[in-house]
Order: sequence, then structure tokens, then C-alpha cells
Amino acid sequence: MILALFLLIPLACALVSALAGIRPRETPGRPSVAASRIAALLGSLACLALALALWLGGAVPLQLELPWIPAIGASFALKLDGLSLPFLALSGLLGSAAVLASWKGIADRVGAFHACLAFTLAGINGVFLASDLFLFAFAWELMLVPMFFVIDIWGHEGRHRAAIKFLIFTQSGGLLMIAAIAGLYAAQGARTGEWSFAYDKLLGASSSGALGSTLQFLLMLGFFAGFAVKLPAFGLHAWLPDAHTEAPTAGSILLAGLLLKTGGYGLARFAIPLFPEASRALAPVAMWIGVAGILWGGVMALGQGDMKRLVAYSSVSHLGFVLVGLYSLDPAGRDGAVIQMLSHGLSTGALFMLVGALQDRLGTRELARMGGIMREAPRMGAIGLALTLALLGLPGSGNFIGELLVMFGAFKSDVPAAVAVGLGLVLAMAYALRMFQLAFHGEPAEQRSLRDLGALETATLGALLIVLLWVGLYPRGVLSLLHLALPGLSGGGAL
Amino acid sequence: MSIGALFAAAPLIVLALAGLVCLLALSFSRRKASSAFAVCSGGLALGLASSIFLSLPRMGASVSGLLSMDGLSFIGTTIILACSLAIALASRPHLARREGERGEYYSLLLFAALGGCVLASAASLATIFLGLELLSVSLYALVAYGRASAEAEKAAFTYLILASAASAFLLFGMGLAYYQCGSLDLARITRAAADSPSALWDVSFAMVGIGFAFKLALAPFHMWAPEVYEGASAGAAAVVATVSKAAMVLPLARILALAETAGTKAGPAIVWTVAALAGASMVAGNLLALREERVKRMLAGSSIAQLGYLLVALAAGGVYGRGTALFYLAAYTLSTLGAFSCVAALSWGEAPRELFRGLAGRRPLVAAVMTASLLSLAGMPLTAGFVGKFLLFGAGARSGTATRILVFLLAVNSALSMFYYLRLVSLMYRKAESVDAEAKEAGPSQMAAKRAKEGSLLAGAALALVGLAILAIGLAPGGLIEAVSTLISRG
Amino acid sequence: MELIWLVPAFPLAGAIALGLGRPLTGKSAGILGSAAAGLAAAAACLVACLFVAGGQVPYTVSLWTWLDLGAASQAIAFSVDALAIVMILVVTIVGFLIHLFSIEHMAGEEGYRRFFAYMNLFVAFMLVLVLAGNFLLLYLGWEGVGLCSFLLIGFWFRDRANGAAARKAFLVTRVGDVALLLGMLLIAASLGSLDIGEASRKAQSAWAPAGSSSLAMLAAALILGGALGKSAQLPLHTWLPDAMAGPSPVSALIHAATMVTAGVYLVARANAFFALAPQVLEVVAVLGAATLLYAGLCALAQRDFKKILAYSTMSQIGYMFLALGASAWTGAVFHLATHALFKSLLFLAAGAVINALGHERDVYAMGALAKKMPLLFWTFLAGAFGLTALPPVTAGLASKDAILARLWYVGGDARLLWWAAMAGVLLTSLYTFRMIFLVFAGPSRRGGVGASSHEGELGPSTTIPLIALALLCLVGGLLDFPRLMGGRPYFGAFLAGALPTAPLPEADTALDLFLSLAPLILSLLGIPLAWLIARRGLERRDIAPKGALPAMAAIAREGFGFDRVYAFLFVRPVLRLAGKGVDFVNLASEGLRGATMRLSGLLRSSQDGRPRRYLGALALGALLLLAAVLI
Amino acid sequence: MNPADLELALGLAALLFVIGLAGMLARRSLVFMLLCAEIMLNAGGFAFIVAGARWGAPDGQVIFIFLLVTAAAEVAVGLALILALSGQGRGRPKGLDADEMRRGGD
Repeated sequence: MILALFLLIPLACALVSALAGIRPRETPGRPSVAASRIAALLGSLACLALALALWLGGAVPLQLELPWIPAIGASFALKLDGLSLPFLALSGLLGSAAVLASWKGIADRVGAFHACLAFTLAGINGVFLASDLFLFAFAWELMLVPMFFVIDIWGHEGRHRAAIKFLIFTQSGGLLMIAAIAGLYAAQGARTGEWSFAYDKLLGASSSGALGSTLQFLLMLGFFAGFAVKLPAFGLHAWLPDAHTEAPTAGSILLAGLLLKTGGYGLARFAIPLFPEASRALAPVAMWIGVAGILWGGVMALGQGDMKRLVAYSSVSHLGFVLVGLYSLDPAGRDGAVIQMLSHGLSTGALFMLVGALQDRLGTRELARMGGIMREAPRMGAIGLALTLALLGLPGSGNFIGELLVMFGAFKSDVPAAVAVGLGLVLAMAYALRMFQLAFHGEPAEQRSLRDLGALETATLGALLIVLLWVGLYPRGVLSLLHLALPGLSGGGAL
Repeated sequence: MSIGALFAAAPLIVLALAGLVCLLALSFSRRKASSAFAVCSGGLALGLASSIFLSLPRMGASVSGLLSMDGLSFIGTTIILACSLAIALASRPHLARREGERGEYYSLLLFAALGGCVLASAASLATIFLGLELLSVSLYALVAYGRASAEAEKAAFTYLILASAASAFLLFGMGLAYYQCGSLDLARITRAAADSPSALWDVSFAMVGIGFAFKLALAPFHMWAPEVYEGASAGAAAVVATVSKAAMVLPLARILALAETAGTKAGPAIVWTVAALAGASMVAGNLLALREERVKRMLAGSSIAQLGYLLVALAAGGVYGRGTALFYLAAYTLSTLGAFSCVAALSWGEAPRELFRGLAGRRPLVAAVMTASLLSLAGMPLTAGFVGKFLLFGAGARSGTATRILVFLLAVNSALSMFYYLRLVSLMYRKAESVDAEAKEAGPSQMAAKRAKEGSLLAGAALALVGLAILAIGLAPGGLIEAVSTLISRG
Repeated sequence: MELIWLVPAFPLAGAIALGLGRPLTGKSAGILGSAAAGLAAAAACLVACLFVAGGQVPYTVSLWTWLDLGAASQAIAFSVDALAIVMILVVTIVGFLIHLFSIEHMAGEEGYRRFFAYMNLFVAFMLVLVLAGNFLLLYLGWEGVGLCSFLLIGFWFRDRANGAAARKAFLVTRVGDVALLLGMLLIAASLGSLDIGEASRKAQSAWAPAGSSSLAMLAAALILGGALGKSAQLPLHTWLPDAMAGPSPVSALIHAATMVTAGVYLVARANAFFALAPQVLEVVAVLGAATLLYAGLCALAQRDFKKILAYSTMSQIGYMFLALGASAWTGAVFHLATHALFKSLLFLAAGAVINALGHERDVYAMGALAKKMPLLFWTFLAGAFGLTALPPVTAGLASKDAILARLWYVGGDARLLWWAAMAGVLLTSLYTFRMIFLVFAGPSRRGGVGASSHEGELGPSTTIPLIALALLCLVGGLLDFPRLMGGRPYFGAFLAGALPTAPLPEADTALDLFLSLAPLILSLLGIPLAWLIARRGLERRDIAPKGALPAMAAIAREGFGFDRVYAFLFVRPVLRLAGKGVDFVNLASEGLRGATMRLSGLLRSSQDGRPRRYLGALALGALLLLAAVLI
Repeated sequence: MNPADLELALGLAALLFVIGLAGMLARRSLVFMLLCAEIMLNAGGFAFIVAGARWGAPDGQVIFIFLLVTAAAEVAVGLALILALSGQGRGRPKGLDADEMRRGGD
């Protein structure tokens, strides 16, 4: 029953925030506004606390199964294991960060805004917890709509277009995935006569020969499409820069920190274990797609003038690592992919928070109009430096561990890919340093008075950084947990 | 004809009587619009009640071989009557606001519903034809009526011409069928077709199919839809979009069921043709709606596409396929009904997109229900549409290559459809420049205003109900799925 | 034994304290930083004493397990052996002196506190690097020192040029680092361990005999890639001259004494792998020789005081690589140590001069400073003697002699290398004394820059390190003095525990005499030649030089155009690809969108309200349907 | 009746149907379009008559009577619409032209 809390708490908070901010026209000072902010914050903090309690309590794996739609064999089944727990903790952490990041920035329809945030969080938690494919698809789609609203209502200049683009891209992937789920369900049901969406029941489908190799490959492609768009893999990433750039800070944090992770999580949890053979067939291609993402994302990031867009493209590059790691079909690579996702969530989330803070203060995201921040706002500079180093994967940051393990996995299965990944590291340094130096070094580009980070912001960013450092210096904390889940993933994990 | 049969057919009888009473009342005094409204909604409610309490217990009763009151017909009757009732309620405020209001609208609505129910429970060519004509003729009138504008009349005439051509196809096809089988009974006909397949049978089925395809606005027989939806008043458009669609899907489902029991082998040609129809309608509908600035036209495109989706399940066949189709029908009618009721709540006539700008600030309820309906049409979770689409995927994935291709098309198309649904949704939540863009009809008299007010209360209630239903089905579809499957497996 | 972790802990704590401590103002920051470094030095000495007292038993102190890489589990662990001891002594002592120097040298600079925080951080990372028992931790330190070098080169970040130099340094070394990383992965994947000692042992069993295993060659080559990057050897050397944009103490500590020699340390550490790949070892030697000649030529042509020293560092490290290539491991390390002494001394003195002249760095603008700044002159001279291996300064003399002798004794092709090294000796003395003549001798120039200035204001915290370093140079060589002059190889003996040593063949006095005198003579020969060159330079110091030789000089001044080539080959293509950040994938998706929209427009225009058209469509559809059914 | 005649009659019905369709497509006048629609419907009815004759059953005629009634209803509505349309000013004859119904642009 505890697991249901991961969905219920955010939903309850969403309700509270919505009710608190029900008035269409409100002034930032109103108590109801504060109430909605606090409700959202408490909600995500509660999720975080819950996740940590379970983590420290070592209470994994946990299961919950309630009947939902017996008519089609779909049940409200949640399962918490070593793979999902870190992501749940991350969602709690970044959820709070998102609320804090928009503490001042959002003044319009505050209640609705936080309701949307909490709602998205509920959907994300659902994705990380669902062990029933119908429920999974439900949650998968559920998080889109509120995120769409977050971008579309509270975003920047080009928000409407970006929001639609985001929705259509992810949706075309998601629907293909749903089609594949339905196909798997149909094939398995036709074989066993037991119509069920339960993950464990479908896990054996492909090995039991319920699906011909062609069908298995097609279904796997369906899943892959859904997750690859979300990740995003190279070639399907066109939605990401726009969405990240136009979204409000909180939206960018959730997008980069969590939504993208659902893609990688889906690959690790569903696409590969459900269709081991087909995945093995796809693996070489997928790895090189990942490599292409790493390199192209890096090159693009090198060319961006808009800081937020630069970070967005860096995400494309970093999630290429995830693809490479997962499809190296090597335990080390898979571990690396997970670590990479977590650290990318932390570092990029923090980066977006920083960019948001800069934009609030300077009213621009253009690197050309920044410069000299190091002197005017040393705290900002220090944190910016730390984040830059994480971005370029300096040892000690979680990103390094992720990239190292990914490269190790790649090295074992495809040496050229590993070398190409190495080039990616050089590119990463190039664009990270370029961003840092343009923004923080040199002389201020224009006359301005720059406020340094406030205590709240500093504390939030500091917390994120500390967690990142912890992952970087003691990754076993995560990996040991992850290895608990190995049996569940062995379908593709321990190949 | 036994008394039981009479009870079984009660809904039809109730509707027919209500329609007559309505006409009589109007012919005695032209100004009894409110009484006509009362009779209409009362009759529809009574019909609904009777279909649940009288004909449901007598499931499977055959009424003089012309009608069979089985599960299918029950489902159809329920959907049709519910929709008509909601539409009656939604139409009331505008009709009441207009000076010199006429009650004929309600009687036409009643007759359309009656025709729909007859179609839903038709067991013979004769009843299919009768029901169809009853429905069509009242629709022509409805489309033209209730909105004094040349657009409406043009739309109505277009509809009439095309529809009569289509029903001519249908009739000729039936004639050929009868020519070969010698009976009007659907069961016999399907059996005969199964026993002695021939080119002539194919022709007759094809021509009947054309008739149905036209009514369901499947591409390439869809071109009338945008005109009619746009020209007609919101209420009439709603009837065309929901009642007549439901009324055509059910006989189709019944024929397919019978054909299956008779063991007809649908040749690859048939299958691929159906698939082509479905695919074409998905694409055409979505492309038509994509950049449409007039909401009613957009909804026309949407319903073209939606019926294309539904056809996937029918093409998949089997009890599961038909069950899915009917579930999806329910979801589709509910969502479309919600959308049109919202349109009706804003404007009876022209409905440009701008009408919806900043709606959330002005009319939260309408905006909420519209959002729910559009998301449901888009197939987003928490709404009936999501479950429906999921089941569609399942049904399509179960059977052959053709439907698997359709499943792919379905995925791509519904992703495409996101564009126009969500575009409208986002419009509703933007800041409203114009304080109130709603098209106000000519200043009503005190009396009319009072009636309109109480009418709009009812309409609001109906609206809220529809919205809740969409969410309820979206959250807990189990009951409905169970019900549908048991009904059709028994029927 | 457990207190080894204190050694890096002190500077790390200092860095953190300085990083957080807002209130630290004025000199206090510098004092705190120096104190941290000093404590580290003290701890290092203590550790060394204990180590020696404990009979030189290598040991490892493991703090916590970091990461499991395949079968290999990597710990955050410090392992102490003779080599590590040498390195930590060099790093901490020289580091401490340079910190001390900086207290006054950097006074008044903006970001004084930041400077010391970075310096402390660097020392900490450098210590981690040399104490690391496994490649992964070594890599952490490796990247860490790279970071600090980046931060300190770009210390004056208000000038974008410094930033560019810093970025270049970090990026070029990163290329090498990636090679190193791949090498680690190769070792971990094929040997199943990243612990340096264990991996070496496994390699000796798995990849023997020497020269047979391509894997061994690959591993060695990749490690070498890392070393080349860090130690600014050809072809990854281009960053070092630009790195002089940083403050002089930084150049002294990072780009002369410690970080740039990390490559030498790495190769020495991984000697087992190189021993298994003699071909690679030859490459090491050749690259070293090439670099030492190349850098010598460049140094000869420079006008920037610090760039001369930078190129000189490059060429001295070339000597070390040469030694490594000749598998004179101890000799290389010894030269590393002595070089740390005299080169940091040179940099500090140069820095003081430059400060005194108001940040004037052009040697053609200096001159006649010997009288104005006697202390700086003499200390600088001590360093220069070390550099040119001239007595009485023993530091360079001893170490360079060892290397040259070893080269000769190896014989065979190595003789060629010996000749190259001899040429290097000449070059060294040429550029060194050219520099000295230009700076300290001759008439003062350029309207007497520095005519006003004199070193009077040098305080104790500046002078003490200079003098200390000078003295160390004077005596440093005695640790391992050529046997000819009755020296005994204490140093080599000490390192024998950590590095394989091949004893020189039995004494042949004549040969020894020749081997010791030849370089001496060459160096002395260099002095008058240098004077001629300096004279030429003085005469035409500002006129655009004509003729072949000056043209050559101009090319050499640009480092023979490596930068241009790299820019053309790597940098520009990537930047052109990045362009203005226009993503063709995005363009494609937009195109698709446009196409769909156009299609929809087409379809909608067919809906023009004419019933007959619709009828036509209906009839056509019917026809198609019937046709489809019938056929 | 012998089968051959039946086939012939059926053919006649088909011909009638095609004529009606062709007329609908060809004529621009609303009235004539309505007429042609009736012709098509009656073709269907005729097919039923033929079938009834084939089986000697009354159903065919029954359907035809239904058809007459409904067709009458359709015509009634159709004529009413035509009147309404032609009443829209813009000169009588034009109002009867189907192609006049083109919308004022899309």
C-alpha cells in the first residue's frame, strides 16, 4: 500500500494546489498562492522522504496489486525494485527543486501551475513503478498532458509551437509503443489463453516462442520507438531543444531530469528484457545511434548561442551515452547507463535551475549578452563552475562514473564505438568550457546589476551538487541497490 | 405478436407515440415550444427507462421477424436515446432564446431517434430501409431547421441529394440480395451468401456497404460531412455526429455478426477494401481537421477519422472486435457529444476557434468539459478515449496483416490528430483578449430569457454529467467493457 | 602508517576553507594556503622518514571502495612506495616554497583568495595522482590537476585571451586523457584489474614475452598518449607555451615542477607495460628526442621571457622521455626531481623580474638588470646552471649526465639518440644564456623599462623560497652523483625498490670521462655563441628581421606552425559543422510538418461546397469499391 | 417468368440506376438533381419488384410501397429546401443552380 502513496501524494497535492489557486486572477502575495506552492513542495518532499526511507530500510522489492479492469486483465500493479527506487528518489528530489526554482518566477495561475507539476510527477512515479503494461501505458501518457500545459501556458516566447511539437513527437512514439503493448498482449493471450497485461506474465512471451521472430522484432521496434523518442535518440531529438528552451525553468527541470529518464528506464525495464533476441539484433545499430547522438549533440551544443538550448543539446549528447550503455548489453554498460541517467538528471536539472536564475536576473539566455558573472556573483560562478565540470564528466562527479561504465561496456562489445564515445568526451569539454567561459568569464557584455543567488537557491543547488558528488565518489550506494534488481532484468541485463 | 414482444419493442413504441404527441401539440398551438420540449425530453427519458426495464429483461425477443431486441439493439438504443436526450437539453437554451421559437425541432429529434432505434434493432432489410429513411428525412429537416441562414439550407440540400443517392445504392444492393435469397431476413440472407458465394453477392454487399459508408462518412464518401456540420446548427450537427453514426454502426455490427455465424469467408478483396476505407478516412479526416479554423468543421474531420478508427475493430471481427467497436462507439459518441454540447453552449451557429480563446477564465465548466472531450477524442488517459484506443490497438493486433497495418496507421494518425485537438485546448487556457467573444443572438424577451435561463441550467447539468461520464469510463472502464461483452455475446 | 591520507587532506582542507571562507581577506588567505601546503610537506617528510625507517616496505592504505569495474574493484586507496615518496616530497616541498613565494608575489591581485584555493586544490590533486594505487584514482588526480591548471591559467579571466589559453590547455590534454582512459579500459577488460601493481604482474604473465603481444603494445601506446598530453610532448605540446598566460607561480608549480612531469611519472609507474612493448618504448625515446630538439629551437627564437622557459621545460621533459625510452627509469625520475628544483626557481625569479618591470615580458625590452636585481640575478643564474648542467650547480649536472651515460651504454640505435641529446645540450645552453644576456646583461633598453624598478621591495616571503631553491639546486645533485666524481647512487638505490634498475657496466674511466666532459664542453661552448646570438637580437631588436635565419626564427617563434595545422585539421571543421547551431534533423522535421500542412490545405480546398463535386467523389468511390470487390 | 427475363429486368433496373446517377452528375438544376435521385431510388425499388417476381413473394411490392412513401417524404423536404434556397433573392433561376452553392471561399 505504501507504493500507492507515490501516486496518491502528488495527486492530493495537485488537488490542493488547484483548489488553493482556484481564482482566475490572483496576486502573488495571496495566502492561497503560498499554500499551493507549499503543498506542491511538501508533496515532492514527502515522495523523496518516502523513497529514502524505503532505500535505507532496504525494503525492496515491494509489490502492490489491486484489481482494476479484470475484463481485459489489466490490474493496478506496482512494483518497487532496485531499478525503480533510485529514479523515484530522483523524481522526489527534482520535483522539490522544480517547485523551489519557480518560487519567484511564476506569478500567473500559480495554483494550476503547481497542480500540473504535481500531476506530472504522479505520472512519472507511475511510470517508474508500474509492473502492469496497461498501467504503464496509462501513466506514460498521463504525464504528457500536464507537461504540455506547463510548457504551453507558462513557457517563453515560442511556447505554443514547442508544446505541440513536444506532444506530437512523444505521442507518435508513445502510440507505437502502446500498439506494441497491445500486440504483445494479444499474442501472449492467444497462446496461453490468459489475457493479462502483467509484466511478469509477458516477460516470457518472446522466449516461449509465442511471437515469431518478425513479430517480436516489430513489437520491439514499437517499444524502442516510444522510448527512443523520449530519450531522445539521435534523429528523433528534434522536439527536445525547442521544448527545453521554451519551457519554464521548472518545466525544463522536470523534462530533462525526469521525462527523458522514463525513456531510458523503459528501455532497461521493458524493451530489452521483453525482447532479448530482437534487442540483441538491434543492439549494434542502437549503439551507433547513441554514438551519433553523443557526437552530434556535442557539435550542436558547440554551436548554440542560447544557453538553455546549449544545455538541451548537451542532454542529447549525454543520453546518447545511455543508449550506448544499455545496448552494449553488458552489465557494466547498463549500470553506467543508469548512473548516467541519475547524474544527468541531477546536473542538468541544476543547470537549468541556474540558467533560469540567470534569465530571471538578466532577462536573456543569450551567452553573448552575459559574461563577467564570476566577478559580480561569485556564488553563482562557483556553482556554475561545479556544474560545468559535471557536464564535462570530471572524475568525482556522477557523470564520470556513468560515462566510464558506459565506455567500459561499449569497449567490451564494440571497440570503435568506445573510441567514438571518447571523442564525445572531448567535445563535451569543448562545449562545456565554452559555455562557462562565455557566461562567467570576461567582462560583462552590458550595463547591469546582478543579484547573486539567494539562500534558498544556493541551498537547493548545493544539495543537488552534494548528491551528485556522492554518486560520483560512492556509486556503490546506487549500484548495490541496482544489482538487487538484476534477476528481474536478466532478460537483457546480464547478456 | 405476443405481449412480450410488445414490451420488448416498448422503446420504439414510446418514441413513436411521443413524436406524434409532440406534433399534435404543435399543430394545436404553434407556441407550445416548451411543452414540445417537455414531451420530447420526457419521451426520450421514458424510452430509455423502458428499454432498460422492459426490453432488457426480454433480451433476444424477436418482434415479428422485423426487429430483434437483442444486446446490440439494447446498446444502440441506450446510446441513441442518451445522446438525443442530452442534445435536447443542450439545444434548449438557444431555441428558447429565439423569438417565435418553433417546437418542431423536438419532434424531428424524436423521429430521428426513433429511426436510429429501428436501425439499431433491425433484423430485416425492410426495417433497415425504413429506419434509415426515417432517420435521414428527419435529419435533412433538422439540418435546415433551427438556424435561419442560407448556409443551413444549402447544407441540408447537399445532404439530401447525396444521402438519397447513397440510399439508392443501399436499396439497390438490398434488392440484389433479396433477388438471390428470396427473403428479407438478415440471418437468412447471410446464410445464403455463405452457402453460395457469387459475384452478384459481392456486388450487392458492396452497394449496401456504400450506403453505410456514406452515412458513416468514410472516405471517399465523406465530403458531405464538413458542409453539413458547418451549415447545421450545433444541435443538429450533434445529432448527425452521434445519433446517426451510432444508428449505422449497429446494423453493420449485426450483419457482420450474422455473417460470421453463417461462416461467410470474407475474401482478401473485401478485407483490403475495408482496410483501405478505414485508412483513407483516418488520413482524410485528420488532414481536413488539421488547420481548420471553424470548430464544427474541425469536429467533422475528427469524426471522419474516428469512424475510420472504429472500422479497424469491425474489420478485426470476432466477438472481441465487435465488442471493442461498440465500446469505442460509446466513447466516441460520448466525447463528440460533449464537444458539441460545449459548442452549443457557446454558439448555435458559426463557431470560429477564436470563440474558445480564454474560455477557461470565462466559462470554467464549459472549458473543463471541452477539454475532457477533446482529450478523450485524442485518446489521452483518464478519459474514455484512451481505453477505447487501447482496445482498438488490441483488436487490430489480434488479427491479420491488413489490420496490423491499420494499427500502425492508427498510431500515426492519432499522433497527428493531437495537433488540432490540443491546439484548441491550449487556446482555451490562454489569456482572453476579447472579454466576451460569444455570439449573442437577438436580445430575447423577458419570458424567453427566463426560459433560456432555466434551460441553460439543465444544459449545464447535462454538460457536467457528460464530462463526468467521460472521466468515469476513463478511470474505471471495467464495468462498461463487461456489460458490452456480455450483451453482444448473448445477442 | 595510516597518516598518509593526511598528506593530500591538508591542502584539500585548505582549498575548501579558502573556497568557503568569505571573511579571509588580505594576506591571511595566502598564509592559510601556504600553511596548508607546509603542513602537507611536513606530513610528507614524516611519512618519508617512517618509510625509510620501516625498511622501505611499500604499503597501501585503503579508505573506501569506489567502484567495481567488471571484476576489478577500485578503492580510494593511497599506496606508498619509493617512487611515491619521491614524488610527494617534490610536490609538497616545491609546492610549499611556491605558495610562500606567492603570498607576496600575488598580493593585491583580484581574487587573491581564489588563487590560493586553486593552488591548494592543485597540490591535493597532484598528491592524489602520485599516491594513487590504481589507475582509476590516478585518473581522478590526473583530471583534477588538469582542472586546476585550467583554472589557474585562466586566473585573470577578465581577459578572454587567458581564458582561451586555459581552454586550449585543458582540451589538448583531454585528448591525451581519453587515450589514457581507453588504455585503462583495455587493461581492465583484458587483465581484469586496474590496480597498478596487480595489473603489471598479470600483464607480465599474460603478455610475455616482451614485444609479442599486440595488446601490450596497444595498452602502452594508449598510456603513452595520456603522458604525451600532460607532459606537452610532440605532438600534443601546443598548449604549454600558451599556458604561460597564468601567473608566474602557477607556471612554476604546475607547468614546470609538477603537473607537466606527471606524464613521466605515469610512464615510470606503468614501466611494466612499456617493458612488454619495446617498440612503444622506442617511440617514447624518439618522441622525447624530437621534442627536446624542437623545443630547444623554439626556445631559441622566443621573445617572451616565460615562453622561453616554457619551451625549455618542454625540452627538459624531452630528456626525461628520452631516459624513459632508454628504460633509464631512475634517471628519468631523478631528472624530474632536479628539474622541478631549478625550473621552478627560474620561473619564480623570472616572475619576480616581470613583476618588477610592471608585467613586461619581452626579453628584448629588458636588460642590464644584473646590477639592479642582484638577488634575482644570482638565483636565476643558479637555476640556469642547473638547466645547462654546469658546475658548481649539481642538480642538472648529475641527472643529465646519468641520462646521457645510459643512452650511450644502451648502444645500437640509441647512439643516434645520444647524439641528439648532445645537440640538445648545446641548444639548451644557447637559449639559456641568450636569455640571461638579454635580460640581465647589456645596456638597459626601451626607455629604461625597469630603470626605475629595483628589487628593493622584495620581502622575505619572496626571497626565502628563492634562496632555498637555489641552495637545493646547488646540492640536489649529490643525491646521485656520477661515479666518476666519486658519487654514489643513493637515489637510484632508493628507487630500486619501486623501479627496475639496470646497473651501468663496470667502470671505464676514459669513457666515463668522455661522457661527462662532452656535454660540459658543449654547454660551455654555448655561452659565447649565445652572446653572439643575443648581440644580433639586441641590434635588430625592433627592426623587422630579414634574411633566411630571421625567417627561420620567426617560424620557430610560432612553434613551427603546429597550431595552424591543428586548427585547419580539427578545430575549424568541427566549428564549421556546428555553424550557428542549425540542426538538420530539426530542419527535416520542420519540412515534414510543412508538407503535411500543405497536403491538408490541398484536401480542404477540395471542399468548396459544390454538391456535384461531392457526388462525383461518391460515384468514383462507388466505382472503385465495386471494381475492388469484383476483381 | 423465366430466369432470362428476370436477368433482363434486373439489367433494366441497373440501367435505370446508372441513368439516374449520370443525370445527377450531369444536371446543374437542383430540381433535376432531385428528380434523378428519385430515378435512382426507383431503380432500387424496381430491383425489388423483379426479385419479388422471381420468388413470387409479396415482399418486393411491400418494399416498393415503403419506398414510394419515403421517397415522397424526401421529395417534400427537398422541394421545400429548393423553395427556400431560390427564395434567397439573387434572381430565381440562379437560385436553382447547384454550382451557385459554392461557399464564399475556403
